[in-house]
Amino acid sequence: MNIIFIAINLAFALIIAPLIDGFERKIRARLQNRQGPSILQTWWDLIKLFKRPTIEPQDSVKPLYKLAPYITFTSVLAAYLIIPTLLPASTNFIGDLILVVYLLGLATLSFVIGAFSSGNAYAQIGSNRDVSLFMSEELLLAFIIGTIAVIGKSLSFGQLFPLPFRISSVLALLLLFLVIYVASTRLPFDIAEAEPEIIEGPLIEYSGKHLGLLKYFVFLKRLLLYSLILDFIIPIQNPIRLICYLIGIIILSIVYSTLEAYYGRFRIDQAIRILKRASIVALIVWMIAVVGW
Amino acid sequence: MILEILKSNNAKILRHDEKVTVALVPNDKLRTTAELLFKAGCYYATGAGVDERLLGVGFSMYHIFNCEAEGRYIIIKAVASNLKIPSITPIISGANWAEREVMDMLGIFFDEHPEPVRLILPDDWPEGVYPLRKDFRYNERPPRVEFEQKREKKPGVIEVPVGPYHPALHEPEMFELYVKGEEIVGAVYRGFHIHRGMEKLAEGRMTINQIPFLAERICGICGYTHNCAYVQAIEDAAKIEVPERALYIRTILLELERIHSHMLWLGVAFHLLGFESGFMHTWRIRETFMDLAELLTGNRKTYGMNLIGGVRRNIDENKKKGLSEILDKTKKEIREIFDNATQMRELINRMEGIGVLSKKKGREIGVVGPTARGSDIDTDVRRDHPYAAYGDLEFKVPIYKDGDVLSRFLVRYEEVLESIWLIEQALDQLPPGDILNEEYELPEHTICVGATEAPRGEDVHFAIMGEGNKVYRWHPRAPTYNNLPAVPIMLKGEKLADAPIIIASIDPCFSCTDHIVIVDGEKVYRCSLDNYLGGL
Amino acid sequence: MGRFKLITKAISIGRVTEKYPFVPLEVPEGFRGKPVIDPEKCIGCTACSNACPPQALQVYDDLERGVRVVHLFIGRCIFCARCQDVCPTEAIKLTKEFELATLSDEDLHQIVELQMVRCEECGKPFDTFRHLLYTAKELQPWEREMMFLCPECKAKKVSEKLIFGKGGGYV
Amino acid sequence: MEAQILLLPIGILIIAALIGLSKAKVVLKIVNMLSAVSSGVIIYDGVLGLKTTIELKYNLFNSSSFFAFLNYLVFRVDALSAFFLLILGILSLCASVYGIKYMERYFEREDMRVYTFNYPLFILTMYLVVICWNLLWFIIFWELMTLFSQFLVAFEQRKEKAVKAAFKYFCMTKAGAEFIVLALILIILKATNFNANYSEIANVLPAYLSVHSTTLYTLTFALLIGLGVKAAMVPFHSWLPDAHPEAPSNVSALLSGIMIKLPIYMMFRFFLGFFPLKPEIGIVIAIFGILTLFFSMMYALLQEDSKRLLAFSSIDNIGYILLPMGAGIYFLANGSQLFGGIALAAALFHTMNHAFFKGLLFLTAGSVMYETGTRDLNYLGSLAKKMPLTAFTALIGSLAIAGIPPLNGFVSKWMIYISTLSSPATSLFGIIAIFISAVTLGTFVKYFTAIFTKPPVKEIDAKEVPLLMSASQLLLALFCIVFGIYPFLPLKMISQALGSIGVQIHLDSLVVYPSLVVPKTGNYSPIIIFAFLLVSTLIVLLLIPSRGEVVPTWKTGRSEDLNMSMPADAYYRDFREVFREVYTVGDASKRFVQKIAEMAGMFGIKFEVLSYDLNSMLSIAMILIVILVAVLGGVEL
Repeated sequence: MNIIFIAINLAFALIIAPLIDGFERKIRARLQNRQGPSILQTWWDLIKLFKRPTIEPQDSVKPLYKLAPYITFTSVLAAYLIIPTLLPASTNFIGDLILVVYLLGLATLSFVIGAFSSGNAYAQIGSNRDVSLFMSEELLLAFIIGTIAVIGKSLSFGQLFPLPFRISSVLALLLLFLVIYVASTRLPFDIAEAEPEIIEGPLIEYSGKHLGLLKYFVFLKRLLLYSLILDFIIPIQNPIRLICYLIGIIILSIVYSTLEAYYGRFRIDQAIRILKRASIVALIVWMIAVVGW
Repeated sequence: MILEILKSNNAKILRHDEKVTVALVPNDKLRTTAELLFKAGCYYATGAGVDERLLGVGFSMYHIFNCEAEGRYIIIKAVASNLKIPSITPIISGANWAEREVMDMLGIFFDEHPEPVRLILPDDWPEGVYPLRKDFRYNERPPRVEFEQKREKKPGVIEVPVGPYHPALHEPEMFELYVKGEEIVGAVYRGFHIHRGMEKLAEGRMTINQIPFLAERICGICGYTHNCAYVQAIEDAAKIEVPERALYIRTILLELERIHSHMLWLGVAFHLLGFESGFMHTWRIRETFMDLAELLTGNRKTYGMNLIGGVRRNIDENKKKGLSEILDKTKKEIREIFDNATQMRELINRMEGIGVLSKKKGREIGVVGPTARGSDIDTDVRRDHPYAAYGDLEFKVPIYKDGDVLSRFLVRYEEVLESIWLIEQALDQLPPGDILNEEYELPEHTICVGATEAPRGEDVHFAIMGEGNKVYRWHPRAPTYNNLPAVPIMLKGEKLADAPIIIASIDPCFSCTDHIVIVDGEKVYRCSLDNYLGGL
Repeated sequence: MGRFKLITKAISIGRVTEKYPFVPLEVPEGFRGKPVIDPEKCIGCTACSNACPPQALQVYDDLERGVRVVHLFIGRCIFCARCQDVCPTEAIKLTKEFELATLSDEDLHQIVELQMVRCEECGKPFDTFRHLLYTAKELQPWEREMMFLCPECKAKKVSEKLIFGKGGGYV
Repeated sequence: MEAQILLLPIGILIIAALIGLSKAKVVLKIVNMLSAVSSGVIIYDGVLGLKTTIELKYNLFNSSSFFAFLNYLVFRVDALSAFFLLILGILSLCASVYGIKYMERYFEREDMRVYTFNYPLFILTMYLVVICWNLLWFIIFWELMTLFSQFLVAFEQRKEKAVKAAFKYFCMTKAGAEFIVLALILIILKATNFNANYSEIANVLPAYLSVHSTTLYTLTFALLIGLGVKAAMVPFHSWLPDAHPEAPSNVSALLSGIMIKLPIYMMFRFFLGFFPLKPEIGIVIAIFGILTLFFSMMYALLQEDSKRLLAFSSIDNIGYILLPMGAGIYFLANGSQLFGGIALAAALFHTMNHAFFKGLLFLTAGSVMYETGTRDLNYLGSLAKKMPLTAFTALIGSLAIAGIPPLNGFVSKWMIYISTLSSPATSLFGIIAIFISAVTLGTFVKYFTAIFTKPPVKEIDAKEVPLLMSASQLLLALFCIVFGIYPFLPLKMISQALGSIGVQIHLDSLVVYPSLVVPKTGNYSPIIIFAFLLVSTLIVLLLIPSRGEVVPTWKTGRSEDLNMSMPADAYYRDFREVFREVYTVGDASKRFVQKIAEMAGMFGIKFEVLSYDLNSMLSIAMILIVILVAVLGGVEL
């Protein structure tokens, strides 16, 4: 039963993730007085990329450079085994919150190692920024995990979903909202892939299929994080969970794309500073949770 | 005052009227003259070399100074004695590029030039072939020569190439940033990748009334002011009475062009700061101005309105009405957008205190336009050398003290509003009458100069009339030519993330700068700016 | 705060871009588009080719076929409309057409061939028929009779008349 | 009779040391091989010890002299010792095999006898420390271990840095040892009247200490410092970053991999075996653990020397071991058997894991030195093309130490988080641990990319290292992978080991095949994750195969070759800039110590001199002991 559910969830994610991006592009176009591409456009882009051949730069370390996109892609897929997206699959035998976080860590790691292997200056600078951002966002995330663990007295999703309604849990979810925003590499936090100065940073040398995989990875990651925050809110045994979930996804993507359209890009140090301040807030939230509110 | 200086250096005054002074200075006095002029507050506008052998003089160098105090241009002529002229770069570093350009193009050599290396010609250009000499035909192509690249890696830093093909610069130019982590510890500019041979073309093939259309294509954004500058130069030489109405129409179009150029830049700035929606808003408004230009001239961008002695199209009443209506509407909208946008802290943080250019440095290099006004240099050709109808219109010149990107941003924003105000005035006071005066005859061998305030700064067009309806020499100088040397100074010590906005902050217009000569192949010798950087 | 003002503004304005390639684009009166020569009106006076800055308009005589070719190459045209200004018969006009992208080079060329008049004496073609007619109006009667002579022959004839003319000729 | 097997390694190693006294070139091979063999025997002992307890008793001299309490030399291997024996065996096996080839690079430069004599003795003393069952003998072996290891640190005698580092190391650990001596004296004086046998102590001490709490705290204090110095616990760590990089790489592997784990072993013996469980002690240890891992890793981020970076990360891992140990003690003291058990299991598991991947990483760093002769991360680059095997093993090591699933590092870290985050009191520790593991990831991205992937400043000529070296690397990498995917085996050993010091972890409840499940708290199935990653990657590779042609790297249209190599000090500059407070605190403490030294200098005591002057060091230590004994005697009277 669970296996089927998980399979369905995976399929759902693989199909829907690019569509969500298309939807967000449409919304951003509306907010910028543009026609905007059709919602399917992201899918067409991906298909086109998957048709294209790939290239390998001379200075690159071939095996790492070629393998990295695949690992990145599959590691985020693995996270879908654990987080219930569409159907409430009970995953209490595969993994828990920690594992999800570390799988995303694996994704980031292989991503940057692939970029470093490409031997391009821009890629190195970009992935350097990526890791700096990852570390500082991990600090905030660690505090949130701690808070959630204190509130839910557990780390496995069976016990965590949904989070009991408390001041601390609300605050924790708000902070999680921020972390997810940062982690989903959008403006103003897409510093690693900043187009004007370092030309898509880590992605610079990737092309064709590799590029397609990495783009696909970003979309999947975003959907995963959406589902994570939604699972904390929607009760898992809720009969109308499915509807709530879909509506939640739409709302989240509207909010996020609006923010994305109307923020200027931060400099890396500004972004890290913001995350640091946020984690000080998170410390306070943790204290509140420990107090028991 | 100026005359005293010239006289004291026993210069021979060739021409002296209310706008221009031309003087022949003996080579031994050249430096002192230049120094005195610079001390007297004239900054170095540009320099042009001329092959005057057909006039029986030989090679000569013209240094053009802009004396804002007296509102006149001072042209110092120096004749090369067996191809040698003392260099004035040691005194005025602004003359560096001009002299090297002449060195490449005419083979005049400057004694004691700090870095006598190629600036414009590529490495694969043969030695001893000087394209701007009169015995070099305009459609001639010399064979390529082989050369080896001479450069060594810089240890301890990443050498980040920005350009020739880089999304942040929309034209092929080359900045080389030396980056440590995120900090830029040094920068080098290499330029002159695009060469269109306009000067040669104009001298060689075109008649005097065709050149305006060529001049308009010097720049892809602010072509019309080049057009005006050229036309004014000729009119100044031939003492042509341009009808009032024509002057007003020119003013309107010039300001229209300034608005669309600045709006374009502001949009690009937003884009470089990652604020796409701001970009969209700005360009949405800009579009209305493009339509206005189309309405008035029949073309969105290259207006093609000027002839010697006036303009080609009139502004009738309903055009006038439509114009003023649209202006009222857009003025409010511009205010709204920018007042709101400047409330967004993260944008301001990205511009405040970034890419600072001090007043002193600025003067030395001779930066012009918003770049100068952003760092507290009070210069504006429209006010200092009134042309077109600016004499009888009133406007204010925005000046900011900080010299950072933000102040340049604000200068441009205020200038947009000023320009709208100027257009409104010009429309009310638009005098009746004729728009084109075609009764004139052209003098021969008159040295003349025309200047306009382009959106990016001062355009200077230097010309010598030739026989018939041809020019003997025509040397345009785009503002970016003076502003570019400032960029590496601004870049030093900043974060890599800020590099694009800093480079863009002078509103660089590279192809305007590289108009000089027909060249095959892209490879261009590095023109290092170490002497500006005080050594990387 | 300003951010939300901008958002509301954007929403209130709505879409401004057009589905361009699928809907036609309006251009105002006096738009300077693709120039077109009216073969009926053209008299081959070469005024346009003299004025044209980029030499997009070139006029040359094909002597053995006895035609004058007015050749317009739009690939070079800068749409300055000088030709339109100088044309005495308004034969060349700038249309509103601006979508000039094409796959075949021919679409960018317009060639007008005008029959030339052969000189009665030497039989060498020297001017287009239309141009002759156009200029004929201003000619004096004594010139009319030798208007079908090429300039050289004309000069010869005049000098002959001046020297051997009976009744003092035209002096 | 199988008990005699315990003596076999001793014999072999002593022989090896004696052979090592000769100058011949071949000696090096022999010594290393002998040590390898003995390591094999040690492994065998360990396996044996896990099955049954082995014991050997010797009655050295039947006299009731002052040496009476040195009388009984008892060797005994219970499950805990066996566990550490296994680690020691595997690691020293790899190190020795590796050393056969690796040490050749020192031939003409150094006097090899320093190595060939001390190396076996170093392994021997570690072995003895683990197996001996008598506190006094333990002290003796302990000191000998320090002695031999410091000779190995000072192996390159010509390098002044090495010698200084060795002295610093020796003197600090020596001073630390005095505290252990003090603890020992207290125990045998007060509790067990001159009986230093572990079993005896284990019987008597808890009861005694639960009454005399002052002694308990004194002992805890003494042992924390004494063992902490050796384990390089912040703030007593300053010797390690100097000492470990200077030693030959296979020795550094042993130093970091196992030697600094022996204090952990003793802590387990003392705090869990001999002492009554007190929550406050646990918390104190945990706090030390947090300090250790936080500061050391933040400093590891700065390093530009590969082995120094690894040294700092060793300290960090000590923190990762101390933290769950303390937490476990806390939980047990509060009667939470489940989490206590998991935490302690995590501590032991991480001890093992760290031994493997840190040993592995030091070996890879050694291989890089062997080929290129440098440890400078600024200079190195793109060696993965030249040395694929080394690169692969280094990658595995880096992933493992960054705690990436499905490798072994993740399992122990996961257990740490599960246990610490389970209660509010310790959850802050867990939070910081999570953050630091992210920083670890950053650090090892730096380590790996700087050496193996980023383009070098100028071409480095290197080739793959000889088979023996890469073989030992591969073995360790294999352990990292296997114990990651199948952690149930080590967990079984660990549960036995803990059982031998009276801590029960209910393995059957923890291991619900194929996953580790902590009821109502957390769960992790390494096998499923690994299988999924493997299978799905293969599927994607089949669906979207990548084959492309080679093109020049894109330099925005430039043809010249630019310096595209990121200098090591450029990594994470902004991160370090924003988190500058951490470093200001660290440096402030350093400056504080220097201030003290200066003030002491006013009274004529020169610490700089002192710390390199053995006699005065020892004398001062002795004086310290006497004073402390007197004081404590007074306390108790």
